[in-house]
Amino acid sequence: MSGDYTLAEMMCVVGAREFPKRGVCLLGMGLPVLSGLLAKLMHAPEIAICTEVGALDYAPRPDVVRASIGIHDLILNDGSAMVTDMVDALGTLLMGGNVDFGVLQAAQVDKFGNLNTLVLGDYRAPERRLGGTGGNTEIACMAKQLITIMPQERRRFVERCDFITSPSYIDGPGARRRAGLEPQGPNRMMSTMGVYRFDTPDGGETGSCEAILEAVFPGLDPEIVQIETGWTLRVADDVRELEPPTTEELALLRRLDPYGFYLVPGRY
Amino acid sequence: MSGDYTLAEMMCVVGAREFPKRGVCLLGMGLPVLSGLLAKLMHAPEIAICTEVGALDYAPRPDVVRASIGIHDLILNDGSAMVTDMVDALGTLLMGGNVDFGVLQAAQVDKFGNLNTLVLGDYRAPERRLGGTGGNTEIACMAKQLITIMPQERRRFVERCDFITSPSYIDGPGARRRAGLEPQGPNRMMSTMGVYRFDTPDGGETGSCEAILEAVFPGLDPEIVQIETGWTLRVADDVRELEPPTTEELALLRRLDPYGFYLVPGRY
Amino acid sequence: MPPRACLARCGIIPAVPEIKLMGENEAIERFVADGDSVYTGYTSVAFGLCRAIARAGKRNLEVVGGSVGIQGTMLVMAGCADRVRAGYIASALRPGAITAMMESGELKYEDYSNQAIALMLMAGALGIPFIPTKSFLGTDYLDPKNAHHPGAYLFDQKWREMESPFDGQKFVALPALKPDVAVLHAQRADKYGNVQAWGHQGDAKWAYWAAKKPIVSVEEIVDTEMIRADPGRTIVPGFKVAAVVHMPWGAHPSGLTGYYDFDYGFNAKMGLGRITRSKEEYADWAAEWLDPFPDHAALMARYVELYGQDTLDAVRVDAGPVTADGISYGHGRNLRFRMDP
Amino acid sequence: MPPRACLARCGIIPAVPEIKLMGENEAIERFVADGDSVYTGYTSVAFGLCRAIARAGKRNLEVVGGSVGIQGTMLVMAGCADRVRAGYIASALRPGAITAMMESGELKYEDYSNQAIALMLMAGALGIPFIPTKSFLGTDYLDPKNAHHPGAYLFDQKWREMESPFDGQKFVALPALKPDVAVLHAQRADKYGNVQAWGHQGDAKWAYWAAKKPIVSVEEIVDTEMIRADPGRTIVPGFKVAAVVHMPWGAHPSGLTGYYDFDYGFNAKMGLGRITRSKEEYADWAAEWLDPFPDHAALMARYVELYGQDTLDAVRVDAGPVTADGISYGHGRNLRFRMDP
Repeated sequence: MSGDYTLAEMMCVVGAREFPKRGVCLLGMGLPVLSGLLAKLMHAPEIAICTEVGALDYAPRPDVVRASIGIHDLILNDGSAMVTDMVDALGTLLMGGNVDFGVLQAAQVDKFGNLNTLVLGDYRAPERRLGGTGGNTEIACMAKQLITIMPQERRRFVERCDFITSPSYIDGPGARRRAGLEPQGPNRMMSTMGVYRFDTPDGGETGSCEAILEAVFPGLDPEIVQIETGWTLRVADDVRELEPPTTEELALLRRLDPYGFYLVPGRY
Repeated sequence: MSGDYTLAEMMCVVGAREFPKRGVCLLGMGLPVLSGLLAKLMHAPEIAICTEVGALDYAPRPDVVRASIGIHDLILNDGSAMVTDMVDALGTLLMGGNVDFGVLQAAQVDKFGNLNTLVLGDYRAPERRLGGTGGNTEIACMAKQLITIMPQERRRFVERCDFITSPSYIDGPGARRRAGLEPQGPNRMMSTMGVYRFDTPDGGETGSCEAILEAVFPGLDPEIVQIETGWTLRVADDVRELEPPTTEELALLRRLDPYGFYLVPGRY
Repeated sequence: MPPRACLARCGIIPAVPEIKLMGENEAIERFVADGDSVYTGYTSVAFGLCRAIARAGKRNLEVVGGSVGIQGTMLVMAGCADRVRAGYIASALRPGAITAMMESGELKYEDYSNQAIALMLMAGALGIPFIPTKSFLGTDYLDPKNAHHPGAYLFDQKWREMESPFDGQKFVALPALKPDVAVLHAQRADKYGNVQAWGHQGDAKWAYWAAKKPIVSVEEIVDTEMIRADPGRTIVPGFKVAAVVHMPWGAHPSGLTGYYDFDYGFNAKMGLGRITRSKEEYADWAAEWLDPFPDHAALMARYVELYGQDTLDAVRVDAGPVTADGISYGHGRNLRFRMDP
Repeated sequence: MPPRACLARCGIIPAVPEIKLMGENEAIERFVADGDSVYTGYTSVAFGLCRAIARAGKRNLEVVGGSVGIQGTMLVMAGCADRVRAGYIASALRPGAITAMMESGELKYEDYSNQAIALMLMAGALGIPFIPTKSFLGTDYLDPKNAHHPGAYLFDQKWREMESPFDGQKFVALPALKPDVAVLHAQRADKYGNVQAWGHQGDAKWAYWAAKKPIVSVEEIVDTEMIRADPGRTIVPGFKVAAVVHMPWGAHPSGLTGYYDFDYGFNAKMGLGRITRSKEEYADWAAEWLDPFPDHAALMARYVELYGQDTLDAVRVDAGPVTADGISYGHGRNLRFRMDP
């Protein structure tokens, strides 16, 4: 246990704990990098961390001074097993079927787990333009599992993304296959309120494919989570309460983000 | 002048002399390697010699012990400006439009300069199977100019190749474009009897596109060349006689082939 | 790092001997034309060359790249570029002049993804008309109603949904992309333009080859012997390069593997954020950090004048925690065709 | 070559820690199944691994590769392989058992070109259904009557002529190729299977990634620190590799950049030509140079016994005429977000 921590810190810690314990992962921009490094250093040393810019199987030294800032940080060249380019990282690696899970953040997510990184409002008359999808689209289309880490706010957790840049279960069962994509899962989502799984036993072929709240932050009532969710939230019968960050988790997390690049006070 | 030399030696020397003096070239297997290195070391130091296996801009040292044996000789890694792979050498380089001329040898050539490296007789009932095209097809399809170096014998110089593996002007004017290929030329051919150009002013768009004998080996009557040609040979009005190899050319050529790998006594 | 003695001793025959080395302003003047499409990326950041383009006052450029860094959007703010073809525009992450121009239709744009641009550059480099991918399947990018948007300029030449002739698999055909120009920054080159680069490359490798006129700034100009002693590090041969420019700190305030890190401190001080926040702030920034300098060296001199050499040296990689060992490309000299028992 | 002190000092967290290092016979037994397609090429020649396949008596294999060296046709002569998909078959250059088997239909084959196979492997590695090319346009390969020939087994899955959806350009669609197995030989790896290779690679790079089970023999097993000190030399990461085998001289009598040259003298002595000249000569050759040896080391020991260590050492690359300098992948340690004036 830990004393004071922010919800964003808790989210990163939970994300790290819930990482698969093995496999090849591609970390997208933003919080996935921070959470992924915490996972690698504490909970899941056997994962192979890769980035789309070309660092494959990045192994930070125990005395690593900080998490990489952005996916193109030069620090990623130091200690990786292979350093190459994007056609390899998102091509031979991801498109070739070698990525066990992708970890992404976005501006919006919907109840089927789809992401939006491009535009708020109608694409043809945008309310607000965003940076763009980067490698998000490929990772969502082609990683075997998709893990999402993003702050929970009602404007971000929407019934249907304004624009799906990065498909998870699209509009429900069978949609991935109809679109020409492979099944995917089990997918997970970590927010600043809890942890979600998706209601499908077979990667989107059957089941409702909707997000199900399976765990909440310490002391949080699922009804509060509903307030920050833009669709009628499904809650697992056996919804559990998450353990708060340990002192060790928090210390390492803060050491990895010494400049508050990821966890800007007050942003989330 | 030089005393004794074989026709194959003369062919390599002529080939080297007739090389373009600048540009990026891809050397195919066999005599093109030997002739190309002689050109690089004596007549055309500014050409950039590349091979399909991945050596780009190979610059042999003046004290080079021998020509590379095969296109995959490790000696090519030593002194090249870039060493990479086939997708680069035949892809980004050749397919990307960066090869000024390719230099090839084959089992058969026909009057339009097409080559055959695959099979003698009908492909469906082969009289004799050969090794295969290797990179020959790509070089013929996509190099801006094509230079052919091969011994002249009636069974090799045929009206129409038994099987076109490597297209030059295919079946005459306009054929390259109809097939989906770019125009190509001016193409040249060196044999153990003389030097040929092709009757087209614009890379195969117009003209007859047939081979024209423009120079013969010392003392050789064009009528003799006809005997070793399987089609009715066209001879330039101003057909010239080639100079025999110089002592220096012959000495270097022989130094490059110390084991008689290329110029096996009695083979040609 | 001197070339190895053995190579210097042997000497080599010069290769394609055209000297590609020239000054940054000459390179931009000769090889960038109004209306060109110009690749600039997120790695191999050629900040100095982009400043030279801005100074030269080129017009109607298209900026292309998987992720376009702030050096690319600087070209928009400078009035040089009016179109962006990218997967990610760093400057559009937060509201500002760039997002406003995109929303209003003042800036034309076509959205792809990082890998889409990388694959399109690869197709361009390979001389093939298009390349298939599963990117964009299941997304709203392919919704036909989105083909006409405020920034559109490619329409039906942007991509096509198709099926594989072999097994009916759905895929998206992405057209080949061949930028007129690519501006890139790398570790070293010889004067003939043989460029060596290391560290993750993003989509840069294919941009070197896809572009008609690659312009490359490098930290060091080295003897061709050094290049040829380790040809596996070469990312593009000189005959493919339009110009090579000797420009120490040419990526700065971005970083370069093995030479210097991102200069975050200077970023903040110089106010890179000002470039795209508003047109007014851009004008202030340009008056301070672009217009006064005839070349990149003058800008770096100003940095040292303001903040001191020590401040600059602090982002330099010295011995570095990781140094790669040398390897041998050698071959023996005594090949035998026969063998006595 | 010891790992650099700095890296050893810092230490790193082990990556995917599965040990991929095993003996050649175990690797073949575990990862090559009857009926598999097996890539073997013309560079990165895994002669030792191919011998291990022959010894293991695998059956109904398909040999694939741009150019297939004699180690591939050895698998045909050994009765292991009954199909060849290639651009060039070295052993068919001159008449012999291989050409006779092709002419008679005993050996199935599909003719491509070197680059076609390289592109097909690339498409396989990239997970795309096919790749377009202009190869074969204007040739007799595409003549429909040639689709049915004595060796045919791919028919309409071999290739397709198509037109680009963007501009109507003609091209040939080549289907993705994903061999079950690739056997390759390289310079070094760590025990986790992170493989480093240098020198021209032919189509090997894409075979590492296209194959479901790459099996790699290497001259040296080195500490993972050495690999990670120069990750730009890595050609495939360990998590993609099925097995790595420590096999000095594993390419012999073929060569390996920086280690040893083609052993032409031994080629002649060992009579590699006998392998494909006739079935009888193959049997003699196998009795002499394949069957007696439980592994590659035993064969090399026999070489030394017959011809002496000096003879073997004579093809070794010593200092080599060319040695590449080390470079730095380092980064600084003092990144600052703020900068005092």
